Amino acid sequence: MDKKTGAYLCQGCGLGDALDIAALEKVAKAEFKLPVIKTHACLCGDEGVALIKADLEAGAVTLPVIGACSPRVMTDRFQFPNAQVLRANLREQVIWSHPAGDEDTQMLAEDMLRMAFTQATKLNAPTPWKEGEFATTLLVVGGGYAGLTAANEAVKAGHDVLLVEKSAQLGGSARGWTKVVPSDPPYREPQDNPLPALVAKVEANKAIRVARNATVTKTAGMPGKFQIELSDGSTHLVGAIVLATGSRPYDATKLGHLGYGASPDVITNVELEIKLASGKVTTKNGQAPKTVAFIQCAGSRDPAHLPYCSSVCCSVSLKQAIQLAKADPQTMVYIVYEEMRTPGQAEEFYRAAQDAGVIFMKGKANKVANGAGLTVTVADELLGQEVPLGPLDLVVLATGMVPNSTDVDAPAQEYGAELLNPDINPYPAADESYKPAPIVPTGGPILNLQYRQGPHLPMLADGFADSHYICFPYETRRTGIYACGPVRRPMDMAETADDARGAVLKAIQVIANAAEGASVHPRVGDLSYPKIGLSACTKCRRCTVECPFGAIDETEQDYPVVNPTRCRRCGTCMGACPVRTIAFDNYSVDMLSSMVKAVNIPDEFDEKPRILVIACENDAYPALDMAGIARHQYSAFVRILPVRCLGSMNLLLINDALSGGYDGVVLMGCKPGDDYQCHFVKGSAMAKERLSKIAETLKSMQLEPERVTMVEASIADSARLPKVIDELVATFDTIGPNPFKGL
Amino acid sequence: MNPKPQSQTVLVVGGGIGGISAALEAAETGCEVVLIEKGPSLGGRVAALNRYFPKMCHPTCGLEINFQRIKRNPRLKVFTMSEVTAITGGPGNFKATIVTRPRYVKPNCTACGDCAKVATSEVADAFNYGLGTVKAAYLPHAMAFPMRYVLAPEVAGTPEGQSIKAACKVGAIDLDEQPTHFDLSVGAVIWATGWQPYPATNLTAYRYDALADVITNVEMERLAAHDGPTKGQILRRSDGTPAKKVALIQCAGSRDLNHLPYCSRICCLASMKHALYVREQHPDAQVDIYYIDIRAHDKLEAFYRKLKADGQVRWLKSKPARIEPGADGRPVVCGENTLTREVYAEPYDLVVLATGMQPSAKPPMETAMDDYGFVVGHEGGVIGAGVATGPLDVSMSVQSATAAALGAVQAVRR
Amino acid sequence: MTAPTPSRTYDLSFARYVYDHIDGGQRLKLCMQCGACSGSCPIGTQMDHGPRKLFMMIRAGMKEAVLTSNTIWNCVSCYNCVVRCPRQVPITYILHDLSALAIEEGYAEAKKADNARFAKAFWWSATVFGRTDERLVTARYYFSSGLGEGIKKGMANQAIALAMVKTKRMHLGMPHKVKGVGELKAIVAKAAEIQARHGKEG
Amino acid sequence: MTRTLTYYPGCSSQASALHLDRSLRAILPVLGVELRDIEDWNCCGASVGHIEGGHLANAALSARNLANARAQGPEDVITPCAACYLNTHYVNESLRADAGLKADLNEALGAVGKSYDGSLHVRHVCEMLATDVGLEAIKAKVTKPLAGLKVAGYVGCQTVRPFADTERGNHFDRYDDPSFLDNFSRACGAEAVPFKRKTACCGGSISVMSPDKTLHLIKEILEEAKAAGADVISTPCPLCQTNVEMYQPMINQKFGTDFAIPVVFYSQLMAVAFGLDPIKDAALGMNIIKAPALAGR
Repeated sequence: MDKKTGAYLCQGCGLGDALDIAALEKVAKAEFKLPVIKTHACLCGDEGVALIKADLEAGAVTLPVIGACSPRVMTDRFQFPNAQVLRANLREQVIWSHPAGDEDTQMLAEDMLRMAFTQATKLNAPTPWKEGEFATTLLVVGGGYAGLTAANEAVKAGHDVLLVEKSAQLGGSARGWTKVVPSDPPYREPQDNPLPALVAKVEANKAIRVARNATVTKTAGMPGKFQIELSDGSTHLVGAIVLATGSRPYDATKLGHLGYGASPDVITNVELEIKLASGKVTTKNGQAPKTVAFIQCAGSRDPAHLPYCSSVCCSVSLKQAIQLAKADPQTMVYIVYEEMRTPGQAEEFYRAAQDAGVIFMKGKANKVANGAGLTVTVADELLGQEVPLGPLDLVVLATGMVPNSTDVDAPAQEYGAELLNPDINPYPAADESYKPAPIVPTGGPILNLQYRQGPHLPMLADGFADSHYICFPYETRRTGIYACGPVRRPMDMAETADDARGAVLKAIQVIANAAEGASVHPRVGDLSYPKIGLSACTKCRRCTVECPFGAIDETEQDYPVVNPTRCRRCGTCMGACPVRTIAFDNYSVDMLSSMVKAVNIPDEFDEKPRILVIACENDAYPALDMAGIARHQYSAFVRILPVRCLGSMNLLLINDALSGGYDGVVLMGCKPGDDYQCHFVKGSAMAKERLSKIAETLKSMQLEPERVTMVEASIADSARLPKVIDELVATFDTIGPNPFKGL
Repeated sequence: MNPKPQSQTVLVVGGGIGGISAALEAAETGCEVVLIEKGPSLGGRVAALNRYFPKMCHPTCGLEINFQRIKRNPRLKVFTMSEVTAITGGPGNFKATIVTRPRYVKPNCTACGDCAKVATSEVADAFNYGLGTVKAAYLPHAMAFPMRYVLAPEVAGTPEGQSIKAACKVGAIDLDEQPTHFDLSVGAVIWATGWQPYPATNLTAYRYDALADVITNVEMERLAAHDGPTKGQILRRSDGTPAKKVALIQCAGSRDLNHLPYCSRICCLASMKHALYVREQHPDAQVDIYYIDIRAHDKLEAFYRKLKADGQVRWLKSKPARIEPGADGRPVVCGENTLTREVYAEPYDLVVLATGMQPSAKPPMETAMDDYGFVVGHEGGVIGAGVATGPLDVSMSVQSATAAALGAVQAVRR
Repeated sequence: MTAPTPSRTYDLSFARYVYDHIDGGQRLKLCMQCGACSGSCPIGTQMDHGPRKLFMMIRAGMKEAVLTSNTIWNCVSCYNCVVRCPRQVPITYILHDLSALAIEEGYAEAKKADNARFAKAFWWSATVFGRTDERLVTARYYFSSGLGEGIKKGMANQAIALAMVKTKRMHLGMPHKVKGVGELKAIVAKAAEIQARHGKEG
Repeated sequence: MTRTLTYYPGCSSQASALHLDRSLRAILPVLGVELRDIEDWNCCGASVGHIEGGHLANAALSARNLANARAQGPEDVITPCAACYLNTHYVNESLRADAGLKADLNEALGAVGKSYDGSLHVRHVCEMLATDVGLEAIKAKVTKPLAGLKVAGYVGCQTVRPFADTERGNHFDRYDDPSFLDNFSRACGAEAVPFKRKTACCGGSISVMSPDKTLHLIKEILEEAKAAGADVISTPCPLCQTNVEMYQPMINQKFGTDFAIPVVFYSQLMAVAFGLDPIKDAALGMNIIKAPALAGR
């Protein structure tokens, strides 16, 4: 059925009074010759909606273009079964931001419609990618508490599981522990280790296939179609992957300054856990220790070792101290700490340890000496003096945790651009006292991803495979692969169990969406995906390198190949392509460029400059909407073009704008670099990068570089952006009109 | 083997970041979801936050994305102004009774604002924790979802109500709206009712009610917000002058057997964020942070280091004993610095009490809870999510909510 | 028995004695050193350590320093600290009992303390007459630090004494006495004996 | 309706706080409360008894009072003195909570054939007035409203802080900002001026033994009362009344101030408001600093 675009112009919310609607109709009729053009006093009302519905059902219209309020509102009202809808934002971004009945306001409204009508001509309904079979099995890597929980929970949700454990038996770090930190009220007593029961459950479950002494040697494919090869040679097809490789204790041999190695009676909290499990804690002379000191932050929160806080050490020491104190009330147990970290209900556990008679000393343990018994020299901040604590029978170092985001036993490999975020350094340059060396994980990749962008799952600067987003903790730069447990963030067992459930949910979610050819977060349900016209492709590799999610691989002939279910539909590839040969059914450089060109450019004598604002639709665009809601006014010379992400901004768009006579181009996007806020990881960073290269082009066009600029915009800038826009308009005015006008 | 569930629908109670996340994750995994929110718009506590630690990004950014996800998802239905008054049954087969309070504004509201133009009386601005007032016909805030006005009950039956009704060109005002009840049959219930700030008035020694320049951490968020009562300027409540010497008092209620026995987890980091707000506004500003233990877990330690590098931020290991009005009316913080043994009495322009979180609602059915009122476990009952299960930061709340979504999926799928 | 004297810092024998023998001592374990007590004390500035640090010193086994500290003698019994303590430690009672312990262990500083001398005079009146005779107690206290000191103090407070007499608020002549003084003495003696017995039991 | 309660006057009632005792014995019958003194009551040990006597011997003092009170009947024991209240209440409650202590004290009492079962409830006169009698009943008895009299309600620290590890171990009014005293003033028709140092400390017995350490505390209390424009300071506590009143000349001398603020008991205010005899019943003659604003009515 051929496309029939209809124009529906609303007169409500003051649109009828502020704008010359008849003139708007004329644009639709005279310039675009639309078959159906209708106006209504309140389009979003039942009557207005019915009007559009009727035309759709009668087949008079296939694609309604609604000139009314922002596409961010009334979405439910303007939703029609299997019909796409386009919106021209005449309310928030025209009459609420510009004077009513004004010539420039009217011109803006007309251009808004021109852009929308033009977009309509380029818009095609996306056909989802659903080639071949989609797998529903989950691969869980790591047979510790996180992995076991994940496997068990996935089965409860109706999915089969392939559980891969590197060692000979299941259980991981917590195997053999008798008691763990309490997670149940009243949070005062160490609890029984839930692990044994869980291991039994998993081993008994037919839906879980366990591969012991196994590692993943190859991970190819994409969500719904991951091809897995294990070290035992077996191959498997899985839909999604949960990475639950946990953590390992920080290497205590690096803690010589705390006496490790000086005496067998200086041990780590992990070594003490083993002694506790054996039911008999003794020192080298076979006696039960009468005096024990725990040293907190052994390695953690130390720039020379681990810059971060390992989170669980305080609670673990409390648990071990309580166990020792309960075993023999005469034992003198000390915990040397700098900050006691028992967040939430765990505060009760702190009190329980105090009740048990454990003594807490705030201060740094400066050295551990081994003479007649051990002596820990503590800079006791509360007594205000240096205290020699001793003689001690046992010193326990609360060593922190290191994430198993790599396989320490595997040979190191070229990491790939995405392994670390070299641009992200959470530690302030100003702090001379605290300069941690960047953590470069040793060992090789765990999943051995057969991706153009390298074999690793990307991780943060501290080595944890965590999300960089606060509101989206399971965000990942490798679609379909979700980390959980201590490999993601230092966490205790209770939180790990919760985290494993969360990761499983995301895994079964991506499986469901992949099978539908639909995108996952943040453009959930988007059925479009990038198609590459190889005939025009120059094999420049920009798309394969710049994709924030590593969705595009390369063939032997170096042609790009898209893995659709890895794709998150940001369009960064399309923005990167120098020959605009990458396009989505409903989003392309051609479409954006045509919309840019659709705007009427008055000649220079009219003194009506035109400025193109390319705005990120996640932050800048809503901010401009809110400026309208607050009735902040700004120049009516701007023409706002929303994009999925600034990453999809192709330089050719800027060329087209300038050669088309725009006097200036402004990019509005999210904060790049440290604490980047781009929801496609590096879209705005890429845009910035590309912009740095445009000076040349401009020179060749004899244009001033100031005509193109980038503005960092957050969603909270509704008051600021109008000012910024007016300032820029003034600047462009001083530069003077674009010589290409009217050519 | 459990009996087949009678309903595949998931009910999520609470429209804050926890509830929104749980509802979306379940809906995007294929479940029919009903999301119930007590207030007029979604977003809960985070909508009223200025920025998030440690990235200092704006919560509305994530909310915008979540709202887009909701708008796109036909499986997710949202009911605002609504509360769950009763729940019976068990997993696979719950019955829930929901009451919707009148909003006096129908769904055909276009948010044009004509009603607010004619409204004459003002009511306390709930979104700004009562720091200001709004017209009796108001939009909860600029980012409100749904983007729909509310009429204050106070004016519903008055002549003013009539004139407001008359001003609405689309006839969206219904002054006769009554509370409505409806029952839902659902397969799983996710309880994500979140938290409320511990009442600072209970901390009598800190004189919150008597001293204008003693405020709470949630109020600080509004003072710093661009759309707050002071347009983002951190000003003294007493005389509207900029606050350049600020005290941030930790554990105002938390870790205190006389108030909240548990640690509220987020206050230390929220206060560091507040220190940044102040420091960004005035290069000469001085911020003092009073604490017992600084609790910056995992990578958040980096945020702590960032603040430590600022010489204008002082760290005092001390739980202030009391706050007294100074001769010049400024609040004077009194206590003992436990590291120097000095007994201090320090005057400030502004004192911010880091009041903790307490659970805001109890499920209307037999539910396993701890002594503090947090939901624990979910065998056979509602599934706790977010801060309803304990004091959590935003990331951990979403993590907990995603886990809860799996619980719901399991319940309706089996 | 007397409280053990630790040989080294953070030997817990003294702390444990305090936990077990001091009124409210068990609760002392919960102190998290927040400083709310020392900050609440009306005359905290006049204390050498203040309750918060004193409690840390107890843990550190600094018996001598604790029992010779003026902190235990300067408590005005206002309970501000107890009201504010986030761990509900009965600080006032603990300080009271520590001062009693200091006397019991015969510390010279303890004997010299105003409070101790006042208490001596007070206890004398309370047990000899069964009632507090303010005039006699004050007089005895004044002179407990020697004749000269007593006269000086007396003079300093002459005006006050006069005013009290004028308003009939100073009882002159024979002190009020309970009828059953003998019985009271017997009860108090028995109690002291029981306390001593507990001391031995440890 | 009249109720009879067991009364523990405390040692100060026979000297420094004679006027508290006298005015109470005048107003309580008017409010329908008959007092029966504890037979042959003795000193409670105040805030220093434990020092010389030791913990248990000091507690034994209260134990004897309680034993005598119980022998008289099961009625609640009320006392007007903060120290008597804290000690007697604390011993009573500790003994109820701690079987060991109960045994010890009964062993001590046993030496003279006495015993105490812990069945009594020890309360402060003010608690009884505020909760049992009630403000309405007090208002009802006012014949000479203290109109125009500005009263600073100085509660003192101990009266609202009867700590003990039992359900009764809590306070009958707010720790930091109690309201009962201002309510009493208002009930009498007087104006309760805003007064922040309601529960500030007067130095207690330290003020008696070494005023040099604590005079500044009393000064702060007086300063604020003055700033608040109070005609009189009202207090329920014998030691507070004495310290804040008798040290004013010494304070003026030391700090060059000129305080002369009358310090009276709430019971004296009530006596006047009830139209009783200012001298015989209200015992206003016993205040060192006279209160014409009160006596002149």
